[in-house]
Amino acid sequence: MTEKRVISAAEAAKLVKEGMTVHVGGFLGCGSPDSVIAALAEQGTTNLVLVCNDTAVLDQKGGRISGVAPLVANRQFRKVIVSHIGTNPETQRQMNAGETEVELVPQGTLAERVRAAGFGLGGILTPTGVGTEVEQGKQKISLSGKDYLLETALSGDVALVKAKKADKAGNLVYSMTARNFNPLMATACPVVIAEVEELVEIGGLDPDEVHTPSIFVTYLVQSESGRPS
Amino acid sequence: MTEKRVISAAEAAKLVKEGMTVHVGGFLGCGSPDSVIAALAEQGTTNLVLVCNDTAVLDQKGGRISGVAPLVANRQFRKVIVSHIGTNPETQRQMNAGETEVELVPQGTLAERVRAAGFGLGGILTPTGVGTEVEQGKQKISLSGKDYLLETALSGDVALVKAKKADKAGNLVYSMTARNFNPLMATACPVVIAEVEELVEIGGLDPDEVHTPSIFVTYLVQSESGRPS
Amino acid sequence: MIEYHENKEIIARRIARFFHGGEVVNLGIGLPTLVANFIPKDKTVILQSENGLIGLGPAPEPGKAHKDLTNAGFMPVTILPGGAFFDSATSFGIIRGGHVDYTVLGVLEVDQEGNLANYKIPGRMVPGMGGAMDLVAGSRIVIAATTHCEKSGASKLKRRCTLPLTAAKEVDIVVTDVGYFKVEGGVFVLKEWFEPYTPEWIKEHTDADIVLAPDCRKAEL
Amino acid sequence: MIEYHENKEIIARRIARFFHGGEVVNLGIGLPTLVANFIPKDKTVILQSENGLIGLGPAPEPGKAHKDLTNAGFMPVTILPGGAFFDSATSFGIIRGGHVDYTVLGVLEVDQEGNLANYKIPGRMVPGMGGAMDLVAGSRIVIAATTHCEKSGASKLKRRCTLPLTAAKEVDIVVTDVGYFKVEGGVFVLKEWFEPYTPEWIKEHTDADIVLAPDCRKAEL
Repeated sequence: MTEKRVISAAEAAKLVKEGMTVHVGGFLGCGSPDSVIAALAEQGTTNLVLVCNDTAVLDQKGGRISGVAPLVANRQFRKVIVSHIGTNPETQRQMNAGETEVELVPQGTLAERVRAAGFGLGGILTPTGVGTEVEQGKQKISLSGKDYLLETALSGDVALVKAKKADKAGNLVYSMTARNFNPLMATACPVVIAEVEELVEIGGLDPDEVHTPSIFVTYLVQSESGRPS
Repeated sequence: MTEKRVISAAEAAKLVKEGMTVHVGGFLGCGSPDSVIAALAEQGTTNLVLVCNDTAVLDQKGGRISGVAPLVANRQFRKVIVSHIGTNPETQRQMNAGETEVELVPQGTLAERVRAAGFGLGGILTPTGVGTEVEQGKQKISLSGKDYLLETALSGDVALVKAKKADKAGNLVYSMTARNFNPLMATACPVVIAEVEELVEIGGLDPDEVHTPSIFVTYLVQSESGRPS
Repeated sequence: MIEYHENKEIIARRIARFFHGGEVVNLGIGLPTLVANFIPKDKTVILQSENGLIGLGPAPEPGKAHKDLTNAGFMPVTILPGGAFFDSATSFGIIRGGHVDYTVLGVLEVDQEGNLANYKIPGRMVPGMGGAMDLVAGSRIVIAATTHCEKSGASKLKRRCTLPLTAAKEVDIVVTDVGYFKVEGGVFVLKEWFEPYTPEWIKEHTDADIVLAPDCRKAEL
Repeated sequence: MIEYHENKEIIARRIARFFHGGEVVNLGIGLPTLVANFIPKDKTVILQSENGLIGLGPAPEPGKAHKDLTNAGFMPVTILPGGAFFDSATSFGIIRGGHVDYTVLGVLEVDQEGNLANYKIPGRMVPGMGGAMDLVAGSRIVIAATTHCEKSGASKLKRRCTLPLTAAKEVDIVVTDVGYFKVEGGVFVLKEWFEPYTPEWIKEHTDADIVLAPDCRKAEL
């Protein structure tokens, strides 16, 4: 297998350019690619579209900030496509002020839309959201007497994911609930940057335990923040 | 976690009743639940519908038989829904003689249809089969100028799968290419029988390496044929 | 005259009684999380957490939290022996596919048709639905857990929800701090009342149609 | 006069030259499998097998076959260091999602519109499409690998396929034992011819429209 290039977090951030759609793994900050996010915040690129489970935690009083929240605080997103913004009041403020567009997507639908993009499907039919505001503007399809919404694939330009371990070929293994959306985001963009805590030689992973096969991964970044605790 | 009942292959076969739709893992016999299949062949239940990647290998001259082929030879299926019958000439003979109905489904579509059933989706949109006989009778949906076929979920009554290892809670770990359709079949039926080579105590598996979480599995069967080689 | 006092513990206590062992249950953030405290130790209820695990255990001992092991509320948790981790597509496949037996969720409004609103107050609070829409649409049995009345005294059980819905006609059971209701035939069927409340009090203080089940009874909690 | 002799090796040899290292390639059963033999050792081509692995290695040494490690043709194989296993949904997600750079497939008929027929001769041979329809619809570049003529002498390259299609307008490249063609603008564009054949011979013996590429040349193989 060919080795993937190992780049710095700053080099990774440079691959994210103004206007791009960025898929980011993590769930309220658990399993977020924090080093690359920090570099991207430093870089300050704006007008981005975020695809992520949530806008993470921004608690200015409590001094707690996680996941993509630094990028939200920086106003680097023109639009966020997420399932949840409740732990980041700044997102809601920007939404109400008309500064940032917020598209709320049910979490399971978001997962399937991202997977569909990565797996070459045009979309999926889900019962989730039928009879709610989520069905607005969507095609409703009835099968055997049950209604489903047609939810379309959601691809992006660059994916930022976080894994616990990688081999130099780019095979990824995630840790516990830090897995979440990471394997999905890793399929759905032409450029996939995987921040990892531990980098092992090719042959150092059991091929049965690989969660994301190497072909999905473009670059590897050694995590600065997320070394094993 | 609750322990799953460990039953014999013969008891497992008794759960398969005339007329049922049976999802069977395995790819040309690699990763097939051979002990349960042998018991089901012995039991002789007929009028079944098979959902499986293929009808496996039946080479009477060469004396080679694998996977679900014994059930085909026994004429236990009224219908088979598979991607391939080329290595089992008996299937083709039965089809031409009007004895068995054969529905051919592209392999990737079959995988997604089974997964959709297990994961509560009505179906998926795939580009596979557009412009071919496969599109007959199906809804075609155009998204951003590309055509997709709407392929519907494919559920069943009992799934027979094969894993290398299980813990007594029913968590499954597969081995190499014996994984194939097994994790998908295990999601799509209300009764899931997992034939395993090695059964360990609860706590004996790393929760990050589990391929099929225990909640999908109803019964465990100790494999007779497939002990570690 | 009976005065209403919010009592979240009684709600959690009653919901815990639905489980006999072996069920797969997802407990929402907030009030539903309390349910875990009242499941008897001898009953194995399997908790699923939508961020990607089954076999959710209690909070870790002080100092034992692991950054990679949290629940859907980003709180440190543990996993029990025999548990498993998976990605978000699998997690919601489990939920949407009917492999979760019970989901317990909080409520802004719930109505007698089984409609649930719990994710949005337009113009005031828009946290997003997170996994709630999938949980309500996908789980086999949906339990809405709620205090019976608002701080204002208004009933949270309605004839018809006015807030944006989380899901339509999916709620099976409502447990409040005054009683336990089944949603059936377009009404709330009172199955149990909790002291000091009475069926009469409940009818008076609920802005919806209440019918007493034939076997309606006072619950000992 | 040039007489046609089937030569599968030359087809495999030419296709192997498309790869410069790092490509992800799926080789179909039969003729395409031969391609692996001609990939230079210093070029790392990553082979995907649709039954669930990436990093396909050579056949195992005698006696070293493992029952759980086969290719899509049920033959024992090996996996290279850095390879990975996955289920069939992921395998076809990889294929359909465009993560496979090249797929090389056998042919019953291929036409100048890029249509491919390789899975069925109605009434005679109905093996099923297996993974072929997904591979042709999903891979970034589709190479049809075929002897140029039937045993009967008839051309396998057609104006219009008459057999049921595996996929419509997806074939990018056709390599036969007489030359290498691109499918472009509704014709076969001859890019290379293989000795002893000539462009004139190829035009005469192909039942389709052939156009010579501006840089059309004789290939040294």
